[in-house]
Amino acid sequence: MVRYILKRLLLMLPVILGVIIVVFTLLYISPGDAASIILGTSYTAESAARIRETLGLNQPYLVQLGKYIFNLFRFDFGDSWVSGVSVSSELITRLPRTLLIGSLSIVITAVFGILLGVTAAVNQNKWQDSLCMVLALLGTSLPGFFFALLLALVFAFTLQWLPPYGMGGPEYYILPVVANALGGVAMLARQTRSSMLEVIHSDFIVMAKAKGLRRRDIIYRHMLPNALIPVLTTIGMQFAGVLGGSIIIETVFALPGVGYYLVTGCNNRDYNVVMACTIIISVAFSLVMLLVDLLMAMVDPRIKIQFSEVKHGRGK
Amino acid sequence: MPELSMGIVSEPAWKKQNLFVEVIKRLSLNKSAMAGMIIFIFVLLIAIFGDMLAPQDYAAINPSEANQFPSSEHWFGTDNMGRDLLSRVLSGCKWSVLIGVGAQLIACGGGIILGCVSGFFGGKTDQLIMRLCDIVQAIPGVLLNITLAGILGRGIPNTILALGLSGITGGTRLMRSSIMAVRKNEYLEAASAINCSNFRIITRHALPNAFAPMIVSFTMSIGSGIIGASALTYLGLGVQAPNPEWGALVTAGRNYLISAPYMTIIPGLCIMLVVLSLNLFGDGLRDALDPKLKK
Amino acid sequence: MMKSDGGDIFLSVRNLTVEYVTKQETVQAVNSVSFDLHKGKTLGLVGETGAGKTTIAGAILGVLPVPPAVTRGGEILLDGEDLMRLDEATMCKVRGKRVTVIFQDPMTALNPVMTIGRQIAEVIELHDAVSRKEARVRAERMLEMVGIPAARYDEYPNQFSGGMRQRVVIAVALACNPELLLADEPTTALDVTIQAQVLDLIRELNSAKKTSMILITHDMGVVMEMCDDVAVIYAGEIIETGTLENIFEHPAHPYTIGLFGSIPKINGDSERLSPIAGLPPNPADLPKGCKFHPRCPQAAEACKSGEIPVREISAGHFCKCRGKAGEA
Amino acid sequence: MKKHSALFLVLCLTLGLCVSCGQATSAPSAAPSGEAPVVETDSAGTTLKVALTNPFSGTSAINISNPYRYATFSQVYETLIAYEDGKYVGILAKEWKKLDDYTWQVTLFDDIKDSQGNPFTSSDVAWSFDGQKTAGHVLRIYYEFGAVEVVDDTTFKLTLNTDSDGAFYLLGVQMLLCTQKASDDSPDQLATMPVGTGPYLCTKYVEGSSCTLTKRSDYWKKENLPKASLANVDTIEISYVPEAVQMLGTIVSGNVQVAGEVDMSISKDVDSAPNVLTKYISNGTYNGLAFNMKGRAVSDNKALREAISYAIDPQGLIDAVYTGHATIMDTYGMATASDYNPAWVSGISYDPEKAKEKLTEAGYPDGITITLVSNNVGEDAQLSELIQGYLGAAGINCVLDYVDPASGAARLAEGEWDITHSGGIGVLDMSLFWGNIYNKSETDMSMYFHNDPALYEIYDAYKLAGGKTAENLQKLYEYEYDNVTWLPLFNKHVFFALSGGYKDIYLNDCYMSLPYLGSVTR
Repeated sequence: MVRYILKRLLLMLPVILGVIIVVFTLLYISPGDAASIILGTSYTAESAARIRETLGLNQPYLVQLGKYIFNLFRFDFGDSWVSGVSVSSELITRLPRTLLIGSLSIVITAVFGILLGVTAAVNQNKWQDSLCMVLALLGTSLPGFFFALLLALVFAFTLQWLPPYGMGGPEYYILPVVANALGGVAMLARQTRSSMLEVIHSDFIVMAKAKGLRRRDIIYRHMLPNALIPVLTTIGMQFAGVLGGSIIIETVFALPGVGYYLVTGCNNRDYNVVMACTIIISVAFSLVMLLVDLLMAMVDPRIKIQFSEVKHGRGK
Repeated sequence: MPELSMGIVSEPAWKKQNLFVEVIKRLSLNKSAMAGMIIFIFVLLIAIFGDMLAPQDYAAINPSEANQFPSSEHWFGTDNMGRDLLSRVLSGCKWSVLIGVGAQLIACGGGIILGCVSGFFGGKTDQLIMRLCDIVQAIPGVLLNITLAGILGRGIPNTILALGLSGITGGTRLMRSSIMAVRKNEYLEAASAINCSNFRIITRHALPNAFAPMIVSFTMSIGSGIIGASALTYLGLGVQAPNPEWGALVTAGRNYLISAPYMTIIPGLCIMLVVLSLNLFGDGLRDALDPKLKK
Repeated sequence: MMKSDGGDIFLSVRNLTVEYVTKQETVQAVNSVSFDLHKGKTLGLVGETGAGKTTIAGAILGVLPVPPAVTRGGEILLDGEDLMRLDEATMCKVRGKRVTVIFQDPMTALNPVMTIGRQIAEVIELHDAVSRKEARVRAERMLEMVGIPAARYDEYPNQFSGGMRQRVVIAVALACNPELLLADEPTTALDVTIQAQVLDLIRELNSAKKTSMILITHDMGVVMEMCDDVAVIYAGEIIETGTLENIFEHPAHPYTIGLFGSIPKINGDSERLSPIAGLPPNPADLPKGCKFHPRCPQAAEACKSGEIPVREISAGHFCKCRGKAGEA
Repeated sequence: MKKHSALFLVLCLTLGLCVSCGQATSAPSAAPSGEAPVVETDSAGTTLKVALTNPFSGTSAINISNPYRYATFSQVYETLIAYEDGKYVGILAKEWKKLDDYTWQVTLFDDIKDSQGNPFTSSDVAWSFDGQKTAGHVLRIYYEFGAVEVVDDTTFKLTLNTDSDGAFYLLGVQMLLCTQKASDDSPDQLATMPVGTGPYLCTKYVEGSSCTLTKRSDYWKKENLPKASLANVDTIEISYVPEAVQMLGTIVSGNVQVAGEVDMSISKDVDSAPNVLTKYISNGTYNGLAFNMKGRAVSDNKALREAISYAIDPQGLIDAVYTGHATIMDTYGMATASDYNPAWVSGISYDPEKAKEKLTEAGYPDGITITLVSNNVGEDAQLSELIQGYLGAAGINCVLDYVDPASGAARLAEGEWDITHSGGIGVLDMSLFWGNIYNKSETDMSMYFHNDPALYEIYDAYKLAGGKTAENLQKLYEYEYDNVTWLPLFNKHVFFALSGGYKDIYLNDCYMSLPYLGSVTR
C-alpha cells in the first residue's frame, strides 16, 4: 500500500506540470489583458503597449512559460499585476480561510447528508422519505446565495445571535460554513439513499437482525459501510469543489478566500494570481483524490485487492 | 418408448419478454415515476410553446411598474425593470432545460465512457484517465468559460460546453468507483469465460449493476447545472442578457431578496420542478431496471 | 391440536398464519401451522420450494420483512414464553442468544466489508457482555471448532470458498450456545462432499451443546441422516407429522407417499421415478378444502371442501387427510 | 434517536424558512425593538463603525488613487489641496500660483511628518507624481502631468501639458502622496500596510475584509484644519460588505453608523428604516452614450443618431437601475467646472414619436440593426438591457455585445460597434469634459473615432495655450449641439446612510463624493 501511495505522489508532478501548461495556454489565448484593467477608461494604445512591455506580455509564449516555471522552482509566485501585492503572501492569508470553511462544511455536509439519506432509505416511501427528498431538491434548485442570505437574515439580523459577515473569532465562521454545506447536503443525501436502498434487501442484513442487533446498529454497522462507495466519491468530489473556494460564500460573508481571489485574477488576466491559485488547488486536489481512493480501499476490501494488483500490472 | 415427461407440464414456450416492455410495465406501476414523467412532459411543453403562452413580450420594459408583487395583472409580479416575470419564466424555460439537461448529458455521457474504461481495466489506463481528470478538474471553471467565450462567443453553447466538460470529471469518478465495486463479481468472470468481448461485458453486465449512482447524479446535477450557469451569468460570462433563462432570473433577484423575494423564489421553484420531475422519473427508472429491488 | 407424548416440549407453534400483502396480491404463505419440538431433538421441516418453510423460520425469529409480511395470528411458545407478544427490545435479546439461524446461501449471508472474526465476535459481545479481547478469544475458538484456522480471523468473506463461508455462518449461529437453531437449507448451496462435512459438524456441535434444531430442507437424504421427528408441509399447511420412523416406514398422506416415490433408491429396482403430477398451487388463490386435492390420486368429492380433520394414525403420528389413507 | 434528530433538523430548517419569509416580505423595519444603539458622545474613546461596498486590493498610494478605493485611506494619505464649499483649500500645500500657461509653483507647509516620523518634502512630491505616471492610471488626467522640478524642501514647480487650471486642481485634489522613505522601508512598498501624513494611521488591515484606523496624536497640522483633515472620532472600524442585502441588514440593525457607496437597489428599504438618515449626493460623475464616428451607419447619418437619442428615456434608466436616485443630464458639461455655462443645453429629450420620424428621415423606415458594446457586469449590463428595450420600442434592433473589463478597451479600438457607454469623473473645467469626448491629445483620433476636420479645427484652437476662451467653448458646444456625436444621459448619485445619532459627513465633492470619514459630526 505504501508503494501505491508513493507512486501516486510521484504522479502528482506531471499533473501539476499539465495544469500549469493548460492554464497558461488558456490565459494566453483568452482575449483581453491586464493592461486594460490597469488603465481602465483611459486606455490608449501607447500606454497599454508600455504596460505590456513592463509585464513582459509581449514575449513569445514559450519564453513566458519558461520564465514562469523557472521562477516556480525558486518558489517565487511573483506579484499581482493589478494590486502589486505578492501572491504568495496573499495566498498564505487566504488559503487557510478557504480550507477551514471548506473542510468544516464538508464535515457538516457528510453528517447531515448521510443522516438524511439513511432516514429516507430506511423509511422508504413513507413521509420521512418524501420530506428528505423535497429538502434535498430545495438544496440543488435554489442557489447558494439564497440560503446564505436567508441564514444571515434570520440568525444575524433578526435573532442577532451571530455576526452577519466579516472575520474574527470562531463565531464568524458558523454561518458561512452552514451556508456552504447546504448545497452539498442535497446531492449526498440522494446518493446515500440510493446506495442504501441497494444494500437494504441483502441477506447479510437479515443475518445481522437474526444476530439480535438493534435497528440502529444494523444500519450504521452493516448497511452504511456497504453503501459508502458512491457516497465517498461524492464527498471527495465535493471537497475538491470546496478547494476552489465558493465565490458566493466569500462575497456574501465578506470572507476573502481563494475563490474570490481566483475569479478576480481571471477577470483581470492577472497571470501570477491565476497560476498560483490553480497550482495550489491542483496539489490539494490530487491529495484529496488520493485520500478518497485510500478510504475506498479501506472501506471495501474488494477494492483493496485491486490496488494490490495495481502494483504489479493489470491482474485478472 | 413412452414420451419422457420430466414432470413439467407442457406450457407455451416462455414468451421472450422484451426488456423495454417489461421496464415500461414496471414504471407504470410506480406512481411517483409516472408523476415525474407527467411533470417533465408539462415542462417540455412549456419549453416548446413558452413564447406563445407568454402574455407579454419578455423584454418589454416599463420602469413605472417595477418591483410589483405578484398580482392579478402580473401573476408572477414584475422585476426591477418592470418586465413581466411570468412571460420571462415561460420563455426562459427552454434555455434552462437546454442548459441543465444538455450540460448533464455531456457530463454523464463522457463520465460513463471514461469511468467504465478506467474502472474496468484498472492499472495503467485507470491511472492515465484519473490523472487527466485531476488536470481538467483543477482548471478554474471561470477561466475555462472566459476562454471558451472568447473562442465560441458568449451565450448558451459555450455555457453548456463549459459546464459539460467540467462535469465529465465528476461523472467519470463516480462511474469508476461503482464499476470497481462490481468488477470482482463472479458474473463478470463468467461472462469473460464464455468469451464475451470486453465491450459487451461492460455494457451488458458491469454497467447495469453500477448504473444507480449515475442516474442519481444525472437527475440531481441538472438543478445545480442551471444554478452553475447562473453563477457564470452573474460574472457576465454565461447567458447574456436579456435572455430570461431561469438561472439568470434567480441571480438578477439577488439584491432584491428583501423587497421582492418572489424574483428569486419563483424561478427557483421552477428549477426545482424540473429537478423534481427528473428525480422521480430517474428513481422509478432505476427501480424498474434493477431486478434485485423486490417491490 | 397436535399432542405428542407430553415429553418436555421446548418449542410449540400454535396455528401460526402469515401473509405477504402487496398492492398486486395477497399471498397466504403459512395457514395456521402448529407443531412441537422437544428439548435436544431435531425436527425436519420438509416440503417443496415455496411451501412456506422459510417463512415459518422467519416468523419464529421475527425477522420477516415487515412491509410485505403480516403475521395474522398464532403463538410461538418458547419455554412457555410467546415470542409473538414480545416487544422488539426483548426479542433482540432472544435472537442470536436463545434462537439463531443458518441461511441457505453463504455467498450473501456474510457482510462483505467486515472481517469474519469481527462478525463472530459481534454476536458474542452483544449477548455475553464480554470485553472485546475476550470476545476475540472465544470467536477464535469457534473458528477452530468449525475447522477454520484461527489465524484467518482478520480475513474478509470474499477470501473464502462457499463451504468455508457456511462454516463461518455456523460459527456465528452457535457462538452463544443457542437453545434453538433454525437451519434453513444449510447445505443446499454446497456440493455433496462439503455437505457431509457441514452436516457432521452441525450434528456434533448440537449434541455437544444439546441444542434443539429445526432443519428446513427439501432433501430427504438429509432428513434421514439428521432428524428425530419430521413434519411435511404443503402449500403453507402441515399435512403430516411424526417420528422419522413413522414418516419413512409408513407414510400416510398421499403427498408424503408421492414425495418418497420421487426419490431414487440405491437398492430399489424400479428404473423410473414416479413424480407427483402438476405443480404446487398458486399461494395467492389456494384451492378449497384439502390443498392437495387437485394433484391427489385418491382425491374424493369430500376432499374438495370443508375442514380437513387431523387424525392420529399411531402414537405421535398425525395426518391431515380425509381419504382412506387416514385410517391405515 | 436517529429518527428524532432528523425530525429536529427538518423542523428547525422549515421554521427558519418561515420566519425569514415572514421577515423578508415585511421590510425589516421591524428590526429589534428600540432605537439603534447610540454611540456615547464624548470624543475620548469614540469608535465609528463604517461599512463600505468596495473591497480593497493593495494599499500603496498608487493603487488607492484609482477610484472606488479612495474612501478608506483618504484619511491616511493626504493630497496637496481640497475642494470645500466651492473653493480650494490647502492641505499639504500652503499656497500655489500659476507662473505661466503650463507651470505652477507650489509651496508646502513646513514640518510635515508622516506617521513614522519621516519628513515630507518636495522630493517626495516628485517621487509620488513620477510613481503614479509610470504605474499607469485610470484617470485620463495623468496624461496631462508633465514633470515636477524641486526648488527647495518646501517649494517645487509643476509643469503640465495643458494650460487648463482644472487639470492642476484635479491633480492637486485627487493624487494621494506619501514619503519615499516610508515606501522604501516597507517590505512591499506599502502594498499591505499604508503609511501617510494624514490625521489617522492604519493599525489593522485584513485584505478584502476590514481595517482599523486610529487617530494620530502627533498629527503635524494643528490650526484651521480643513474638513478633509478633521478627526472627530478616535477609531474608525471599516468593514467591506459587498453584498447589498447584508448592507441593508447591517444599516437597519444599527451595527454600523456610516454606510458608504451603498447599492441603489436597497435604497427604498433603507429609506423606510427608523432613525436612519439617508443622503443622496451627486458624485461628480457624468454618464452618456457615445457614437462611433467612423465607417458605421451612425457615423455620418445625423438623423439616425438623433433617432437613437430621442428613443432613450434617461428617467426610465434612472428609475430602473438607480431606483430614481440620479439626475437627468441635459447639458454639456458639469456645474463643478469653473468655466461651465448652464446655457449649453442638449437639444435632445425623450420623444418616441420624434425618434420614429427621425428614423424614417434617416432612411430606415422599417428599422435597422445596431451594436451596443458594454461591460458585462453590474450597472452597465442593466443599462444596456434597458437601452436595448427602448431602442427596440422605436424600431431599432439593438444587439448587445458584452465584453469583460479586461478586453473592453481593445474591443472598442477594433471599431466594430455603433454605440457604447461613455462617462467621466471630476470635471473641474470644461477642457477635461471635451477632452474626454474628443481626446485628441494622446493619439491622432479619439476612442470614438472623430475625424471631422471642422471639429478638430475648433478643438485645436481651444487646446492652444490661451485658447480656453468662452467663444471657443461656445463653438465646441455648438458643434456638438449640431452633430449629436455624444448623448448626455444622467449624473449618478452616491448613497450614504448615517445612524447612531450622527447627522452629517463631509464628502470630497469633486472626486466621486467619497467620504472623509474623520469629518463625521453629530
